[in-house]
Amino acid sequence: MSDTLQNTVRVTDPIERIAHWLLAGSCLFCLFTGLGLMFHTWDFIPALLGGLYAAKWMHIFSGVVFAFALAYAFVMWKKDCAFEPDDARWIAQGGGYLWKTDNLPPVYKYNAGQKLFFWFVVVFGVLIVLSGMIMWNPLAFPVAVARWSYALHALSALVIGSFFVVHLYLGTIGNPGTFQAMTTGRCSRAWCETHCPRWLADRDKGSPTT
Amino acid sequence: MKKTEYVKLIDTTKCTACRGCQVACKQWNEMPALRTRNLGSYQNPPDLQWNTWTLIRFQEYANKNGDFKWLFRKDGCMHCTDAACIKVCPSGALYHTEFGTVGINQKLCIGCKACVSACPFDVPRFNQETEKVYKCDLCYDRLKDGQQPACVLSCPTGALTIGTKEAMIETAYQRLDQLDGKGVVYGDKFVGGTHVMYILSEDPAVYDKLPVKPRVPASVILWKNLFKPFTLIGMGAVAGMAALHYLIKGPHEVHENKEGGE
Amino acid sequence: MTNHYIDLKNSDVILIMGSNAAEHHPLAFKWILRAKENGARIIHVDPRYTRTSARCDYHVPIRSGTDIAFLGGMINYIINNKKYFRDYVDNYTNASFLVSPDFSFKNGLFSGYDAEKRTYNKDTWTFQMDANGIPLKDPSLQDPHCVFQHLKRHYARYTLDKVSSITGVSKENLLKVYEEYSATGAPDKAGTECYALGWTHHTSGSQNIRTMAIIQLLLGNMGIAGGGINALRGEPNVQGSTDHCILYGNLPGYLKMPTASLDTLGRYLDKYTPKSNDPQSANYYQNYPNFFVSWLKSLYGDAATPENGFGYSWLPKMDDGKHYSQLHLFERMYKGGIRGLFAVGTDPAVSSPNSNKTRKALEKLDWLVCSNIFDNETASFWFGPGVNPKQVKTEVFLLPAAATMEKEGSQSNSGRWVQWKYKAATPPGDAISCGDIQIRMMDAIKTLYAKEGGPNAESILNLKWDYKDPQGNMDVLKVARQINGHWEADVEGVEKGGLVPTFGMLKSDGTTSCGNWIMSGSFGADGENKMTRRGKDDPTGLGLYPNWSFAWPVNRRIIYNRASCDINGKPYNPKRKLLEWTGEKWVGDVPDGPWPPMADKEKGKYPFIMKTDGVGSIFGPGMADGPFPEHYEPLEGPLDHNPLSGQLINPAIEIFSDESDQVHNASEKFPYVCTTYSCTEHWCSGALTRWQAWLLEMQPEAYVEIGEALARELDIANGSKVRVSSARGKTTCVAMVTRRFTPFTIEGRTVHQVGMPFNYGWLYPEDGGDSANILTTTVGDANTFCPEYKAFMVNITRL
Amino acid sequence: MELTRRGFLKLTGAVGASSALGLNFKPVNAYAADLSKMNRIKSAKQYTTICAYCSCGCGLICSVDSLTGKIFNIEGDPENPINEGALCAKGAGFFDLTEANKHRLTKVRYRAPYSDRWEEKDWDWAFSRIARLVKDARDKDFVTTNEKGQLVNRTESIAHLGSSNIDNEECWLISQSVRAMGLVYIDHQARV
Repeated sequence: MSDTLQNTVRVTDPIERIAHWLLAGSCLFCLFTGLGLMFHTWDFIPALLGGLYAAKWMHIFSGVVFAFALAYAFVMWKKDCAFEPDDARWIAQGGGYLWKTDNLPPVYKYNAGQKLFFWFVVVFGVLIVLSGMIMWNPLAFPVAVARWSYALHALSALVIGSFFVVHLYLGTIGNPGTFQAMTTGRCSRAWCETHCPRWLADRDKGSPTT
Repeated sequence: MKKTEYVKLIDTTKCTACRGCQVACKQWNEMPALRTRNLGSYQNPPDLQWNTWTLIRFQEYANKNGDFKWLFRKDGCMHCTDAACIKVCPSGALYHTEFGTVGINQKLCIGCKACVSACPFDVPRFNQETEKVYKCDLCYDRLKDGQQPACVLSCPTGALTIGTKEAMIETAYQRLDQLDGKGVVYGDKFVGGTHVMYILSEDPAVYDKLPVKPRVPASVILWKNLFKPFTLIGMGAVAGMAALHYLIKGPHEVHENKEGGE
Repeated sequence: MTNHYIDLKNSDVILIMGSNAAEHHPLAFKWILRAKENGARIIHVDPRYTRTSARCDYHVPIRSGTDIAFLGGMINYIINNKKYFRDYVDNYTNASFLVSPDFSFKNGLFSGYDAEKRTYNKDTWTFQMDANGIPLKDPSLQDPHCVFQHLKRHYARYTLDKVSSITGVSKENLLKVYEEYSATGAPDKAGTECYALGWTHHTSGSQNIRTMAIIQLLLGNMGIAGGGINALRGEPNVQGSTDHCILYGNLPGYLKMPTASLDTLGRYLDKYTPKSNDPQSANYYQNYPNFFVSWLKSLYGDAATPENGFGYSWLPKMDDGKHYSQLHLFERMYKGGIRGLFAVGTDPAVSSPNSNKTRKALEKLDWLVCSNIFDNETASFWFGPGVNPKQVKTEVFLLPAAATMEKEGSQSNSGRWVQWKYKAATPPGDAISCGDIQIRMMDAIKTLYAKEGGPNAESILNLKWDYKDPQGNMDVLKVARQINGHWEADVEGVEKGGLVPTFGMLKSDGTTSCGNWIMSGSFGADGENKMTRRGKDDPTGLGLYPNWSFAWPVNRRIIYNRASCDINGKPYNPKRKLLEWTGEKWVGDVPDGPWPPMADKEKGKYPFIMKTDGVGSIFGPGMADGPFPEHYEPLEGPLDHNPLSGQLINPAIEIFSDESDQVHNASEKFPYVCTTYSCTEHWCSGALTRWQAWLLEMQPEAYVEIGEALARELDIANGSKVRVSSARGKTTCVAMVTRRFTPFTIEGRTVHQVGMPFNYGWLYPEDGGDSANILTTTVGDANTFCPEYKAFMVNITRL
Repeated sequence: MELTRRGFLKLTGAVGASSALGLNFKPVNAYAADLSKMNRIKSAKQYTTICAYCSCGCGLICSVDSLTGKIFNIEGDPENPINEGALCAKGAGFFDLTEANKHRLTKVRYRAPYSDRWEEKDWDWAFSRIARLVKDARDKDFVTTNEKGQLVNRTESIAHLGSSNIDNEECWLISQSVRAMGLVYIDHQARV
C-alpha cells in the first residue's frame, strides 16, 4: 500500500495539511500584525506592510481566513481531539516531557496535550474571531459589549499566542520527526509508535482511522 | 518645553444655548452640515456626529419641588488626563498635547474605532466615508498660536472661558461660591482631571449622557495594563521555557526501529 | 434704544418683556448677564418659557396681547404705594400739567371718538394754557385735571384681580414683578426694559411701549445709565433704514412726508415746526425748516432754489389721513391697484401677515423686481404651492446682490451706533451691491425720461444722482458725505462743498445740503469719517466708548441724558455718573444741548429737548388711540368681552374686511391662542438662514410648540406632524411638546397658548414646512400699522 | 420633559440618511491643503465688517486669502466693544453667506409672463427693461392731482419694499430715488 512507504506512515492527508497551514499562517500573520497594531515598538511590521492602515485591513482579512480555517479544522479534528479517560493520566504525568515517566497511557491519534491545544485554539479562536468581528464594527453593538471585546481579543491573543509558541517548539525541534506530519504528511513508523501507538495499531489492522 | 496645562471651563449657569460655539466650531474646523429633521427638540443634530464636535444638549427638567428648568449642556471632548482614547489608539493619532489636551491627527488615524467605544464620555465619532475618527482638539492650532479656541471666542455670555488649569479650577470654585454653593464643579476629580470642566447647576446625574463617575473602562485597563504586556511576556516566557526544556531535557527522541524520513 | 447695548450692564433691574433677548439678541444678553453678575435682577415676562427665561432670575408667563393690562397694573401699584420718583416726576414730566376739562375717558373710549371713521378727534386732548401760552401746572399734583390725577384714576381700574384675570398671571407673580421693578424709583437705582417684536407686533403695539415709557418716567429711569426703554431691533440696519425712512410717512431723518393739504413749503413748515412759548423749553424741533430744506437740497441739488420752494412741489404728497403701509400696499395689490413692486432684500411672501392673501396679491402684479443674495418665496411666488405658472402674468426679475461683507458702507445698530464696514471680497458672478443696482436702475430711468419726458419729469431729471466713482460704481464715501451734509455756498470762512460738522449749522436758506440731518456730524469738518473710529477709551467707565464709531445724534450715547441729573445738574446717582454740570459746562456723555440745567431760570433748559414742552410725556396726545394706554383685546382672541370696558378691541385700528381677512373671535372652531416668533438659528423669514447648512442643521423645519397639557388633551406626540389652522389658512408642521408652555386661567376658564416660528417657507428646504403667516391676521397697530403677529386664534389637529 | 433617558434614545435612533448640504470649502482650500489654518490667517488680509442679522452690531473679521482674494474664515472681532469677539450661531456661521454657499445668486434671473422657468440675463438688458416698465406704469397711472384737486404728483401703482438689511448709504439712495419717482407705497421691515 502506498500508505506504507519506506517505513513511513502517512499521518495527514493534503486537505488536513492545507487547513493546518491556513490556520497557522493566518494565525501567525494576525499575531504579527496584531502585535504591530498593539505595540509602537513593533511598528516595523506595519511599516513593512505599507502602514498601519494597510496592516489593519490585512489583519482583518487574515482574521477572516483564520475564522474559516478554524471552522474547518474544528469539523475535521473534533473527533480525534475528543477527550478520553486516559488523557487525565497523560496530563498528570506531563506527557513525559517534564520528568521521566514509564506509565504514559498509549495515545491514539493525538495526545492530551495536543487535544488541549486544539480545544484552547478552538475556544479562544472563536472568542478572538467573535470579538474581532465586533471590533470591526464596534458601533453596531452596545458599548459594554464593544469594550469587553477589545479586552477579550487581547486575552485570546495572549492565550493562543502562548500556546502557539509551545506548539511551534513541540512540533519542530522539541519533537524531531514531527514537522514532517505537516509537510509531506508522512512520519516514521517509529515516530508513530511513540506518538500514536494505538492509532498505528488500528491502522495496521485496517480498521477505519478516525 | 515647559508644559502649561489649559482648561476650558463651561459654566452652564451662564449658557443661553445660542449655539454660537456649535457653529463657530464647524466654521473654524471646516466641518459640513448634514440634513436633519426636527424630532421634537431644539437639540440638533440629535447627538455628536463626526461633523459635530460640540453640541448643546437641551433638556427640560423639573426638580423634586416641581421647579422647572431648561438645562443646556455643551457636550464635547473632555480632554482627559487619563485618556482612555489615547490608551487604546494604536496609531498615535490621539495624543496628549503640550497643553494637556487630547489632540487628534487624522493623518495617522486608521479608523480602528477603538477610541469610540473606549471613551467614557462617548465623544469620538467615526466617519464611514473617510474612515477616520473625529473629535474636538480644543483648537490645538489656535492654542499654539495663543488664540482662544473658536468656541470660547464665540461665546457671548462668558459661559466658556479658558485658562491655565490652576486658574480655572480656582475660578470654578469662586463661581460656586458666587452661586451660594448651588452648583457642582465637574471635571477635576476623575480620570486624572479633565481639561474641560463644568459648573453645573444640578447634580450631574440629572444631565443626559453625562457620566456621574467617569473612568477609564475596566476593560481598557485589563486590556492595556494586563493583557497587552502579557501577550509579549507570556509568549516570551513560553518561548524561554521551551528553550530551557530543550537545553535541559533535550528533544523528545523517538525509539526507532528503522530510519525514517525522506 | 434710548440707551445702547453695553449700557444694559449698568442696570439694577432689567425687565425683559416683549423680547426673547437671549435667543434673538444673544450679544445683548452678554450685557444683561454682566448686569446680573453685578447683582442686578433679571425678570422675563413672556407667554413662553424661552432660552431667555432659562437665564433670568425668574419667568412670568403671560397671555399674548395683554401687556398693557400687566403694565397698567404696575402703574396702579407705583402710584398707590408711592414708589414714583417725586423729584423727577415733578420736574421732568408733564405730570403736573393741567389737561383740558373737556377731556374724558368713558367705558374704554377717550373723548372725541368717531366710530364711523374709527379715529379720534384730539381737540380735547390738550393742556390748559396760561396767558402766555405756557401749560398750566399744579406742582402739588392734586388738581383733578392734572395729568397725575388722570393717570391715577385711569389705572385705578387695573386692580390685581382684574389684571390677573386678563393676563393669566397669578397675583403673587404680579406683585413680585411690581415690587421688584418699582424699587428702581429710588434715585440711585436704574431699571431698564428690553422689548422687541413681542410688543410692537400688536394692535396696541405702540401703546405697549407708551405704558412702559410712563412707568420709566414715574420711576425716573429715562435718560440715565442703566435705564431707558430699549427696543432690541430685529435687523442689522433696521435703525439705519428707519433713520433714512424707507417708509411712507417719513423722509430721511424722520421728517414728515408731505400731505396733499400742505400745498406749499410754507404751509408744510408751518405745520411741522413746533412752537413753545416756554423760554425754558429748548424745543429743538424749531429747527425743522433747517433740516427739511437742507434735505430738499440733497434731493434736487442745484435745481432746488428758494424761488421754486426748493422743489417742494415736485415731491409726492399723500392724501390726508390715508396710509400707505405694507398692509395697505398688499391690500391695494390684492385688489389689482399695483402694477409693479420692488422688493429689495425682503421676502413678504413669507413675512407679511396672512400669506395666502399676500401671495395671491403678487399674482396681480405686472412686474416684480427682487434684489437678493438668495432666491426666496417672493421672487419665486409664480411656482409656489397651488400656483400654476401658466396663469401668472407677472414679469419677474431676480437681481443677484452682494452680501454685506462684499461691500463697503455703514450700518446702524439698535443703540444708534453707526459702524463702518469694509469690502472684504468681490461678490460672486454678476452680483453687485444693492446700491449699485439702485444707481444703475435709476440712471436707466433718468435716461428714458430725458429722452421721452413724462408727468412731473422734473422730479426725476432733477434728482441729484452723482454718486459714482470714475469706474462707474457706487462711491460710498460720496454718498456718506452727502448724507452728512455740506455747504452749498461760501459761508463764514468755509468754502462751498465743505462738510457740515453738526446739524446745528444747517440752514433753511439753501446754503446747506444734508441728506439726513441726524447723521450730520458723522464726518468731521476735517473730513474724518467718524463711523470708522476704533478708539477704546471709556472715560466714564459706563461703557459709552465715545471714540468707537459714531452715534447719532452728535455722538450722544444715551439720549435725554440731562435727566440723569437733578435740576442743578448734579447726578442723581453719583455711582453711575453719566453727566454732571460743573457750573460752566457738562462733562460726561455728549449732553442733550449745551444749555445749563433748568434750575438756571434764565439760560437753563428742560432736559427733554426734542419734546415741545421740554418734559417727558406721561400724557401723550400724539398717539392715535389715546393719551393714556388702555387694554383692549386682540382683534382675534379667546374672549368675547373686554373685562375692563365695553370696548372689545382697539377702537382706532383700521379693519380690513375682505373675504381673505376673516376673523373668528372667541370661536370654538379656533380655541387656542397662537403667537409667532423667531429662533436664534434663523433670522426673520429665514430667507437668508434657511440656505445656510450650519443653521438649517440646527433648526431644520417648521414646528409648533404645544404645552404638555394641551398635547395630552389632543393626543399629540412629541415630534409628530400636526395641522395648525386659523380662519385664514392652514399649515402642517412638527409638534414640539414642551413644558415651556403652560395653560392660563383667563376670566375663570383655561386658555391654552401655542407658538410657532415664522422662519420657514415652501421654497427651501424641501419638506421644511411653510410660513406661520399663513395663519396670521391682516391688522396692524393703530399708530404704526405694524401687523399683529403675536396674538391670533388657531386650532390644532393631529395627522 | 420626556427628553430625558427615554426621549434621548428616540433622538439618537432617528439620525438618519444624511447628506452634506450646500456648503463647499473646496475652492478656498484646494491649493492650501498643507498650510495650517492659523498660518493662512497670519498671511491673510483682514477686513472688519458688521454682522447682518439682529441689530446688536457685532464686529466680525473676514480673513481673505492674499492669493485668491477669497474669504476663508470669518470670526468675531475681539476689539469691537459690543461683542468683544463673541458671536451667536448666526454670526458664527457668517462664512456661509460668502460665495462658498452654492445657493448664492450669481446671475440676473428673468421670468417672462406665463413662463414656467427662469432665464439668465445680463444687467444692461435687465436695467433697460425695468426702466421701460417703470416708465410705462408711472406715466400711465401718474396722479398729478387728487380728487380734491390738490397737487399730489404721485405714483400709486408702483410700490417699494425694503430693506433694513442693506447699508445706510444704500438705504438713503433708495429713499431719495423712490421719492423722486413719486412713490408713496414705500415700506420696509421696520414695520414687520
